[in-house]
Amino acid sequence: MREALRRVSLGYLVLAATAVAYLVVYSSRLGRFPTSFDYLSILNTTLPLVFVAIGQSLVVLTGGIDLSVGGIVSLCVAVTASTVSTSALWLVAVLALGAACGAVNGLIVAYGRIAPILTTLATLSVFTGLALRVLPVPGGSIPPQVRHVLTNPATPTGLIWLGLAVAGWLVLRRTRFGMRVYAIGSDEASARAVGVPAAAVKLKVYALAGLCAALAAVFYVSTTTSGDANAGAPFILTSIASVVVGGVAFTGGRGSALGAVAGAVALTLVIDILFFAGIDPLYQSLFQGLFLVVAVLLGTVAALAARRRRPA
Amino acid sequence: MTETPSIAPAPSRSGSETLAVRASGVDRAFGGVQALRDASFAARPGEIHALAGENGAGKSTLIKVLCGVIRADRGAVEIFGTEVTRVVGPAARRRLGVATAFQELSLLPDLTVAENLLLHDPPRGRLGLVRRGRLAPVAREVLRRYGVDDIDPRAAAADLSVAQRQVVELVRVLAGEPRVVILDEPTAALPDRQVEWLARHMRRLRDDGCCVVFTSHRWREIEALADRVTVFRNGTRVATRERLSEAEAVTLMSGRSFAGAYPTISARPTDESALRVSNLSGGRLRGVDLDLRRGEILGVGGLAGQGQRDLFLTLFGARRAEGGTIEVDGRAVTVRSPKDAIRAGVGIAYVPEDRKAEGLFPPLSIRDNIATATLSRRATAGFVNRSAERVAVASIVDQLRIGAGRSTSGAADTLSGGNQQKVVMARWLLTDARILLLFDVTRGVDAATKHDIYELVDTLAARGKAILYHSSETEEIAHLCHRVLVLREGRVAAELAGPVGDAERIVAASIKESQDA
Amino acid sequence: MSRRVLYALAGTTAVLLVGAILHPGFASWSSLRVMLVVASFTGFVAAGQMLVVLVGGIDLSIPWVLNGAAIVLTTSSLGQTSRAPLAVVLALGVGALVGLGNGFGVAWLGVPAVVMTLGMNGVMQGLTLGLSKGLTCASCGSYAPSPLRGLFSGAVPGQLFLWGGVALLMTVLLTLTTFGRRVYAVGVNPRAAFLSGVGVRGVTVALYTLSGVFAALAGIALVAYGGQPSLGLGDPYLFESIAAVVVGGVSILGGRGHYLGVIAGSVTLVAVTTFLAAQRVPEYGRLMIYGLVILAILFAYGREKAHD
Amino acid sequence: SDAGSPAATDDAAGGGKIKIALSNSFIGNQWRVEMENVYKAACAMPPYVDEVECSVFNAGNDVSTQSRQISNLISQGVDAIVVNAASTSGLNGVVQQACDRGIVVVSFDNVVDNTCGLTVNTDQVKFGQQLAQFIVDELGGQGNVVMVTGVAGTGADNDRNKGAKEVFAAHPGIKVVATYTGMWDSATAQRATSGQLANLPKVDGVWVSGGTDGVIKAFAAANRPMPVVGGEAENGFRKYMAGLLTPKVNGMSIGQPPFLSVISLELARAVVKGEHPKESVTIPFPVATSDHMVPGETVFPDLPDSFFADFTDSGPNATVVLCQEAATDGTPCPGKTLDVKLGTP
Ligand SMILES: Nc1ncnc2c1ncn2[C@@H]1O[C@H](COP(=O)(O)OP(=O)(O)OP(=O)(O)O)[C@@H](O)[C@H]1O
Ligand SMILES: Nc1ncnc2c1ncn2[C@@H]1O[C@H](COP(=O)(O)OP(=O)(O)OP(=O)(O)O)[C@@H](O)[C@H]1O
Ligand SMILES: O[C@@H]1[C@@H](O)[C@H](O)OC[C@H]1O
Ligand SMILES: [Mg+2]
Ligand SMILES: [Mg+2]
Repeated sequence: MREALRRVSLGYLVLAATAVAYLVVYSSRLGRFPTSFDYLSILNTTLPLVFVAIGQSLVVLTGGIDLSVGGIVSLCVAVTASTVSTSALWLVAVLALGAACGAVNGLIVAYGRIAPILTTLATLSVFTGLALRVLPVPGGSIPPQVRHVLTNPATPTGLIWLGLAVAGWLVLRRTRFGMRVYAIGSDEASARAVGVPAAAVKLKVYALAGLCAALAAVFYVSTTTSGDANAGAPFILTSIASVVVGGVAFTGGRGSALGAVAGAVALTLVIDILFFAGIDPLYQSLFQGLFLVVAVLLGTVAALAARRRRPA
Repeated sequence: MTETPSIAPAPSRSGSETLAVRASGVDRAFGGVQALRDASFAARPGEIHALAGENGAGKSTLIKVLCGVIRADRGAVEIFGTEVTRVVGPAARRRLGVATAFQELSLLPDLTVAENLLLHDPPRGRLGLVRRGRLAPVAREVLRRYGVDDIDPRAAAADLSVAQRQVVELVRVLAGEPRVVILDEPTAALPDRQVEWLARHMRRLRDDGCCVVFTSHRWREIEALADRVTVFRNGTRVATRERLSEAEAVTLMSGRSFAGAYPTISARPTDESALRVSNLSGGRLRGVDLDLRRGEILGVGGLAGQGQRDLFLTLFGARRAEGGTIEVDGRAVTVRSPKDAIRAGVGIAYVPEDRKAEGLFPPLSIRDNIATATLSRRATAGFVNRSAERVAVASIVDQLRIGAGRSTSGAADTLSGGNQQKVVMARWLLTDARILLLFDVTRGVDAATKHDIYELVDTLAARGKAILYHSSETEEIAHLCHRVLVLREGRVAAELAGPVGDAERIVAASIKESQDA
Repeated sequence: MSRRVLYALAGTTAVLLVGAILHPGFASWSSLRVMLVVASFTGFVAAGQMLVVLVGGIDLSIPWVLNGAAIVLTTSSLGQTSRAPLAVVLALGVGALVGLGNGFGVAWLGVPAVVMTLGMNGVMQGLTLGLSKGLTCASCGSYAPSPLRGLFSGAVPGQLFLWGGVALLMTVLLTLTTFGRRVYAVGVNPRAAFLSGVGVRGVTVALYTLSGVFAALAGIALVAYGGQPSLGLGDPYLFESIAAVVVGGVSILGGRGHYLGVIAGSVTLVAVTTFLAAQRVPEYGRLMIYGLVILAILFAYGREKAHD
Repeated sequence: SDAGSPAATDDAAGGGKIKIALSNSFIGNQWRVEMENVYKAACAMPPYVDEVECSVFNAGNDVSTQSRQISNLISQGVDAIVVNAASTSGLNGVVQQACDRGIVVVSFDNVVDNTCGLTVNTDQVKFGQQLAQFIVDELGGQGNVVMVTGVAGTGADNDRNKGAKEVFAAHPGIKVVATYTGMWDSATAQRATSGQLANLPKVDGVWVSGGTDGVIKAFAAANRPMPVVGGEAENGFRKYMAGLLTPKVNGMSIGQPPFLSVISLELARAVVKGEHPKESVTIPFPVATSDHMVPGETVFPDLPDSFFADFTDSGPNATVVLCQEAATDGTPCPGKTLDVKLGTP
């Protein structure tokens, strides 16, 4: 657990470092500090990724991976944008849809015993197909009232949602379910043997990941004001990257969703740093790739050092 | 350690008609392997019931069926009269008061000791949320109740020693106030001191009316603890007795009989030094000197965790030495990796105790498993010479009597634990190494196989091999070794001339403060 | 031959049969030939993917290694026959180098494969775009060198022979050599393999290197096929290679699988896509059915051992 | 100046220059390369070299990246942003914020839905219609047609497909036997076509949104009779039309001009300077047919096949005239002052 703490704090460290770099580059470039506009727009554009990353981190904590988040986001974006209604019930329906998609993954992984990466590779295709069916051509809209509540570009309502997401995780972590998530990720066979209902827990985890993807979709539509059936695709790899930068171990059992949130924000900041640093945009992915590897390398080195200190 | 040849009297409470666990007519097959065949078993509340049998007799399989990890193909299982044959999942059994410690440890490595102990019933506050701050204090209290307060409840399970892990695992099982406790080879990884500790708690549970079922390959423990013994052979129960002598038991289990538990060692050490180590350090080692001669069986004893494992791994190149020198046949060598150690010029082999983690390739064939360390010896330009391989493997399989005539192209994970251990042994014998590092190789091995291994060790030594031998059963070291080095805090604290014969002497040397070699 | 390979082959046969019944001419040679050629690209990439999957790894850098190699090929050959050999060697070299980097990161630095190769994909994308300034080929004529173009003509195109060669190589390497034995040992239990004297790191590095080479080979073949590279050329091959590997019966957990199965997997995937297109199933339906077919195949033989 | 790096000079040196940034969604094909090249070339030529401080950004076809880049441009205080969008809808939010801050937003080629900005484009629906109509006419209203579409989800793709489908639907004798995407890329289009072809009946006409030369090569490789082709302005396609490559193809080629970026630059500049009203611009698209092939003007025998042949307008009423180097290398045309005619609104 101490090591887990160290790993998580590494996610925060990466965030802190990128934040400082952002401030330095920004202010030396523009001769002033970022304004509320910058903070708000960072917040609002990152929110969707933050949510997907939280869901992804839950799955990774159990030792799995969810490639289908891209498809679920696309589907929920399509549904959100093509339904015009301001009733809260409609939003709830979208969230339920996301959770249902996730539950399908969970059923196949937990009860069908098909490896997560394969299951979600297949369902990614299915969900994306559904999204295209719902919204063949980009468009649709979101009622301004809804937008106002979710990602008002003028006031930091986004902060409230971010706060709720963090609080949600903290509560989850303090449930028996939360402990079981870690138990399964640590060693599924053992967890099963000591009586952890692994299948049921995994089902819930995938459903939660679907729910998070749906939340992301709603925020996505809210920031872009309309929908696109391909909207989810970029989230697959970026959510994995966030989780990784956030210090969640790919073998499961170690890390935290908060780390993933930090990772998501850090990744967004990297885009901004490169922008203001005047890096040729053609080279951008080079630096993003390096950032990923270096961040994780630091984590590995820290873990290695920790293991050195540990008696054999 | 009692020497009484008979089993303790049956519990007085046996008047009650209810059985705690009952299995009847159970069949269970894995692929083509019939692990249980019309097996039956029953244990009462308030008794300690031992399950004995050779490797592969079906003990673990029966236990898994009893506690719901796997389902029986046929037959019935009852817990306190409730039929649970079709109910799968340890979770459901837990609700009936059944707690199990499996042969393969099942602690969750990334969780803390506290989380492991309190996984099912963590301290909770308002709203039913887990009070994470209370986890460690509550766990500490539990550990204290079982007299093991030297274990830090905040440590990750992965950071504990094997013995500590086994202890935590047992505490987890015992502390749940179960009505039935099932322990599959609980003492295999425990040092003697903790065996005593466990025995105490098993008896206490029994006296509280709990039903305790356990398996062991150490007859001494069965004798000392069990109220009744059930013997399994080939997946079937052959007897349940209150009294059973070791000789009788061995005959029941294997159909063979032995003159004694330990063979007389016929090998004689030569004067030729095979392996000379001076001032070796690294990990827990703080400057170890030793001189192992050809034909010698040199025991390494001491309390658990005094650097024995590090010594073996370092000599084998699997762990980096921080200082000191190693000479093989009088020539200084550097062993940076197992590959270096195996190399013909060096010729060191290491047989690990933990076959699951360090030895076996479960889904690969028995042949592949055995051939792995010597691949390039039977290859031309990188291509495996298959017929040579078959021949080599066949002879070693015969020699060690592995798998009762099963085809060597079958997967290794279909073998029983003891046979798996032999597969790993076979791999190393095939290297024809002149120095064998045997690290607790009889752990979890049945009496007959153990006997085979002892004889094998003797034969190898007689053929001029130099053998460094460690066992968690001190008695083994006392009987088999020409000389015994006792490690304490990473140093050789004592050297005893062998055969020591009496394990107590080694134990004494392990604890004594000022005795130098 | 392992059971999973047989299943994979049966799967391919089934798809082709269904196709031939519902769509006459689907299994004709002319149609098969095209499917095989298209499948061969996946087959190349999947060969590399399979190797790393065998040791429990994954290679997410395939898209831009492939793309980078394709661009190196075009820019260094300039469409001239005389420069073709050099260009091919350079392109394969780039693949090997990047793979080596992946392997080094995974085996020596202990970076998880997902991260290392994902990062490497970004690095390659940035380098490719940046160094070529976005130009797929600044000053070259339009063609891939003509000997390469020749790979795709003839009743049985040379490309298929090349694929056959790759298949032979993979099979021999994995089943007959000590290297192959070590690969499976590492895939099943790296610690035990290490203690058995297997150079685990060396093997791992070798496998990632090979994966890079195979991705580059696919890039070369694609340039030869289309006559020119394009940016994003490799994008479809990431998930496709993973799908081909598992549809081919390779265990994603490592240690089990044969290349013959992967060939079957590649052909199955292409046959499904082609069939759906031939039936004029709309895009959304194609995506959904493709996913469902993969699921069905996984249910048939891609399940993990029961927990009991 | 290196147009590839943003804000090449800082405020002090930039003096009175206005800042205009190009935000491009992706640089995945030759057209985009040329489009950026001519933009960079224009920025290095008078009058822009003296008046405008240019910068260029690519977003890797990722909407959120493009959105972040535009946000940062807003922070940076640019005067105008020229956009080729990754999604017609995905940038609406951030474009609105730019408009709210008085920044001139001009989207071109793949335009943005949000009406607060201006657009520069050819009539994309008509683009699709006209190619389709050509095919229908050549086939006498009878035959099997294949549609090869562009990058899904973008404005240009939607509109062109819409136009084409209308026309084909209006002619009952025309049967669309296959529709698939060629991603506006020759290599991709060729691979996709090869894959489909074996299972297609006789194909009489092909409608291509981009990557036309690839489609033709696939037909040639499969030894299929060459259909009538309506496609984009790839040099390779033109070579077939001109008979420089065999078989000679009967076709119509409509080019989406890469210099839309330059026109957008001019519109942005003029609006910022108050020289032009805030109004969108539609320009005619250049059309070429097989009987009208002029080497050096509509077809370039020495340039690659994927090169877009209509990098410049021509004729007396040309909107803008650019040289070949501008398109291939992004270097300014020697000794020239650019004159972009926005037309009289
Ligand atoms: N998962 C499995 N797959 C195939 N065969 C198995 C499996 N588990 C056990 N077996 C086989 O079933 C038989 C009984 O094994 P079991 O583990 O019950 O023996 P055991 O009595 O516990 O032996 P040991 O004393 O070595 O632990 C053996 O032949 C073993 O090879
Ligand atoms: N960087 C590399 N690139 C390609 N192949 C490699 C690389 N490193 C190792 N190999 C190959 O991987 C295999 C295993 O490597 P390893 O170092 O374990 O061989 P080895 O154990 O020395 O072989 P042997 O037992 O025959 O001496 C060898 O076949 C070797 O040729
Ligand atoms: O308009 C299209 C453009 O967006 C694309 O990049 O290349 C082909 C053109 O037809
Ligand atoms: Mg057992
Ligand atoms: Mg060697």
